[in-house]
Amino acid sequence: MWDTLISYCSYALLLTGSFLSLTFAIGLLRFPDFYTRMHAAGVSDTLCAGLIVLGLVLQAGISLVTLKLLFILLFLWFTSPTASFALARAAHRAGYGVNEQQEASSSNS
Amino acid sequence: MILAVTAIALLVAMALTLARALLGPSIFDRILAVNTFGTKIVLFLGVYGFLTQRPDFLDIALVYALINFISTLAVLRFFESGQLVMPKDKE
Amino acid sequence: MISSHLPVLQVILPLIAAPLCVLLRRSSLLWLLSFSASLGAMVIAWLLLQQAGSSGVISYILGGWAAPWGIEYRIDTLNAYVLLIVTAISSVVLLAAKKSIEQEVPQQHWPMFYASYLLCLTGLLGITATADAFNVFVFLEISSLSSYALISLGRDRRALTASYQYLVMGTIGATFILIGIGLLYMLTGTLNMNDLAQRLPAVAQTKTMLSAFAFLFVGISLKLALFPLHLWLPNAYTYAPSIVSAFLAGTATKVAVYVLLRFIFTVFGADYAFSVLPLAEILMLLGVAAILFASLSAIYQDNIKRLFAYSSVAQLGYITLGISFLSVSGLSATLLHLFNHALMKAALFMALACLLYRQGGVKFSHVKGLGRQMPWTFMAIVIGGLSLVGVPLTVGFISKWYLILAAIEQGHFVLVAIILFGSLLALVYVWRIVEQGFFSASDDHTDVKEAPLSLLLPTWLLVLANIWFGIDTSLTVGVAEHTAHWLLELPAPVMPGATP
Amino acid sequence: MKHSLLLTALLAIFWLALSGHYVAFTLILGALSIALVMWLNWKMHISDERVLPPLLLLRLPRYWMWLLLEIIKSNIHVAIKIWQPRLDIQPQFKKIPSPWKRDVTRVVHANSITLTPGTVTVTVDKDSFLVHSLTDETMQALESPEMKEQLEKLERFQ
Amino acid sequence: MVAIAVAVMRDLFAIVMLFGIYSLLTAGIFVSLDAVDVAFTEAAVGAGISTILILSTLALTSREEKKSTHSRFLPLLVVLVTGATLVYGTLDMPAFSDPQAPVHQHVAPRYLDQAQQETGVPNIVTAVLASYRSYDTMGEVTVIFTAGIAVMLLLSAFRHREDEAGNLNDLSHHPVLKYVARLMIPFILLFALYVQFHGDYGPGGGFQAGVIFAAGFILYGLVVGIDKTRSMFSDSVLRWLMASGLLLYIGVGVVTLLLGGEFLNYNVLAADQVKGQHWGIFLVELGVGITVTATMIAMFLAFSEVRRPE
Amino acid sequence: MSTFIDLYNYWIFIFLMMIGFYIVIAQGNLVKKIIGLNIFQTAVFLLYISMGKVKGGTAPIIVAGDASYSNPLPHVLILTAIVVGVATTALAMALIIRIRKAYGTIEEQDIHEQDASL
Repeated sequence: MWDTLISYCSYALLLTGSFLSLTFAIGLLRFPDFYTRMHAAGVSDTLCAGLIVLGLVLQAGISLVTLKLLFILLFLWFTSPTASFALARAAHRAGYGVNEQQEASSSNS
Repeated sequence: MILAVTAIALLVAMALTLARALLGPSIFDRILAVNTFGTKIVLFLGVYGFLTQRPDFLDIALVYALINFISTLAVLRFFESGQLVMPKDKE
Repeated sequence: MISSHLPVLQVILPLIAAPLCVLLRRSSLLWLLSFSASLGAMVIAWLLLQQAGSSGVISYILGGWAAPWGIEYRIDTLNAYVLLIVTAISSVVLLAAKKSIEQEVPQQHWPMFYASYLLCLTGLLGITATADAFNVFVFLEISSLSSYALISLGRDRRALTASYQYLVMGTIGATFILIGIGLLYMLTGTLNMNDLAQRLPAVAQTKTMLSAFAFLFVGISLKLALFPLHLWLPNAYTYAPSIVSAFLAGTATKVAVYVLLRFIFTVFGADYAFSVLPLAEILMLLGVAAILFASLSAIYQDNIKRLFAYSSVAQLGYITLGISFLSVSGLSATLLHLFNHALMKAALFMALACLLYRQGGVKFSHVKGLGRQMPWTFMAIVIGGLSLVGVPLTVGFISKWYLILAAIEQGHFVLVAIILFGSLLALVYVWRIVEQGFFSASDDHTDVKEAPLSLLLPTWLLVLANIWFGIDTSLTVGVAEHTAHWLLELPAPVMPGATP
Repeated sequence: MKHSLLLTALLAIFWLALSGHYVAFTLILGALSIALVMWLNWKMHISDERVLPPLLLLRLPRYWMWLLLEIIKSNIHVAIKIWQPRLDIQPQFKKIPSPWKRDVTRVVHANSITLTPGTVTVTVDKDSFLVHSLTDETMQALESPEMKEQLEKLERFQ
Repeated sequence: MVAIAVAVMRDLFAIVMLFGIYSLLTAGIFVSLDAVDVAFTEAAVGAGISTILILSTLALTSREEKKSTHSRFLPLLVVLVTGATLVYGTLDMPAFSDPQAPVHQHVAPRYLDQAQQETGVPNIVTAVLASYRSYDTMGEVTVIFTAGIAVMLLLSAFRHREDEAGNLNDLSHHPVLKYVARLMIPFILLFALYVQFHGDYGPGGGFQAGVIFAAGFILYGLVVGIDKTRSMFSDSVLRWLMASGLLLYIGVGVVTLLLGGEFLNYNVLAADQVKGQHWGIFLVELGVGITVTATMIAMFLAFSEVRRPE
Repeated sequence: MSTFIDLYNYWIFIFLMMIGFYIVIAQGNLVKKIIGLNIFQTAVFLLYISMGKVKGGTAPIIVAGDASYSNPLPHVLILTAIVVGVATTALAMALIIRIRKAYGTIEEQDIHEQDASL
């Protein structure tokens, strides 16, 4: 009984996670400029990652694997915003798109 | 079964990300795509480990995450230092 | 106890010395260490040749794991002979290295220079000694990477592009070899050459094996600078520091020839190799083309180093021509020329090192009328050149003699003509140097002195070897004929001087 | 000192979690490895009190819980925006204040903003961040008093 | 797909990014083909070290490629011939993943059946790498060593002088990055050591560990400053480390020689075969790790410190 | 037809190899040549790893119980080859930097022109 509940929970988490990952990939393609894409991609990966990893944790049960999974998650949650931030800053400093009208259309950067 | 669905969803997402990396248009879009791609592959590896019943390969996922982070920073370093400022308009 | 470990010590000795070099600062110590490592390797090679001659194949299993599972070293007369060539040239060249690099390489780079040199030597020895196909690839890359580094040390900026070009072509070659080895492994499940040789006949009919052979052949030919794939060689030899040119010219291509022989005769077996592809025709055609085109190109060079580099390509033509006859005398000619060409080219490039030391350049304009100022150096060039032409009493004569013999045996009289014509061309380009040196109005370098003794001595050592082995042929011809018989799986005559 | 102990403890936990082989040999190797890392850390001044304030660790989990809720909320928000057939977004830059004294708080603040979908920290200045936001709502969430409150608690806890 | 794009595009920078993806993808394929150790390495090397090195080169050269006026015909012909040869060769290949293929019948079964008893190492890749074919691995370390000294040889003359180093600390006034990096580096280093010492049980080993260990310092160099990293690893320290790793490896071989075994025959290291193997593998992997770490750091520093062209 | 499907991995390898090889020999940019070389080599790695795969096998790390494993030997070989590859790349990059310093360009053609004009 308990086992089934856990595995259903895990399935739910995994499915939501996959749904989110698709969502953000589409956002990555759909959004008009770099910064908005960034919202779609780098950012939202964090929840999507969280859901999938948690889903896996439930599958694994209490073991070292769980701990490793949590490490991965923690690592992602530390690095991913840092990397996004560094990227945004670099783009900003390069003068990229303070005004988005200007570049939604063109490929010059 | 659900794991397979997740894996496929991730693969599709990876393909879409790849499309963004190919389309560009700016270099930052590409870096962004590469970075996201890295995260996706980390997740995929995790799921794949469970799919093949060998979850002890998570170390690889951890390494991917690490390498991905460092190479993104390495890339950005060149922009920050004004080295590869911005490409002149191409063509 | 030591004697049973000789095969591995052969390779390990220079390998240990290399990292030690990086740690040393004193240049005399550096030189001493490198030289003694090389000399030690030469002594070992000599002992190995003796052992192999008397007791046949010496097998050494590394790591204590029996052959197809572990890596094996197999020393027979063929590779003991090549080992001896490589270590001997290396030792003599190192004798002169100290003086020569003082001038050509900045002091801060000396430790790295010696380390790279020894690593290159290690790589070449490793390729030669091993009986494991993949191990060949690994050591090939050791020698290649270090030779890229060595070449790039040349003072001319073109050394850099030459090194880059060599790197790209060398890597393509190595990757081709890797593909070939991979396909062979796929067919047989083994990497050991002996094991391969036993298992390949069972799959001889497959297309995969044929393509494996093709890849290996092309890959090795790239390393060997076989005629149309020789483009990297002239630049690399021309712009490398002169010591490096002498070393590489004497050894690197020789080892590549050895690998070709090893794969054709030991792994695939001559029957297979010469029947599935028109290998004899291909080698013959390319060899002839190399002799003609490269000799002609050599004539039109005004940089002597480059001239000799082209001449090397031509000489490799003779060597492959010898293989193509697939007869005892043909193979003997190939093996003899491996040794002899190593001797003459090393001698010539060393003589150029002398010139470079005094004059800073080796274009014709640099050497005008220098024959009187630097008589010993020029005598060395003349004798080396005559050997290149194939004048009797020099080593060049012996190998050409065998080559012509092989051609006549098979009734290829056109080839005899071509070989003679090639010698004529060689005479022309050697004459051009002599003319510039002795009969050209000397410009204003009356103050140029003869090269220092530490350079002249090793040069003359090689020159005298050229004459010695041209007169007393018992060692070289003995080994070569013995090995040629062995390669063709004919009953071999007893090797002279091989007493247990 | 306190910091070193804390870091050592964390590293030890990390090692034990990774290793999974609890025999004397690997445990000794683990101890040696930790010692090596601590030595390098000391030698290169990688991590010290300012990077890892011991007290913060006690407080951080509660902050994370709160943040997690925020992340989920805004995730749903952004997901809806993506699936909407007509793009309904108001991309904008804005400066928001970040008056924190300690580096840690500022870093947590900046990364929290980035972690929350719909907003990204673009630059960090002395007392303010430049933030890019996908929509008006996400921007408003940032300026809510709640966030400030949470961060104040963090700042006090060091 | 990616490969084609690489061929077509001319913005070198974008190509490098794509190359990174290509590497990651290849690594993913390796995992799906059960080659976890290889995937580990490919990820660390292809996506990590190679990308960083190529980027550093681009920063020092130029990133736009000129339009080539080469004739495309001859290269195309050569490539097609090569491809055709291979296609021809594949026709007789055993089918993909067929367990009856000769590759799986000879040599390999013994590794799978007995390596664990013979060496006490469950990760067969490590067992083969560090014991059965440890001589190859010694060659591999030598290759890395060679490349390391070659890069030093080529670039050391173009080192920045101290006073010029200032503008290099690009990311160092970047508080968030600096903070996160400092927080993580100890853990990265420890993780590398874990990979080093657990190569027996799971994917990993000296080479991967060396790369990750070096990656920790590369991160340090990127974020805190190249000159700080350099003050820790001067050229002579690096040389010493590079040489000592290789010497440790060879040294193990020499010791086995002196103890009466063949070169690198670990069995003689202890009375018990498995114990001897264990020590041997442990020591040579350590040698690999040291040399690789030092070489990677040396390369990174050498590339980072080259004076920029004006 | 069945051969075609059975060998699909090898076709991928050949395809990648041809692209990589083409880049190496047809491109004039020195950096791009090396990237091509890397693709070329990676393709060969794929060949090796493919031949090591066993249907239904898992990674060759022995676990308790009966299982079939893929062939570890190609993995070992390719580990070595990857290392060799990165060593070559590093050396090539260092050379390119030096070439750029000496010539001011990294285009093969410009370099040839400069050399020819000497």
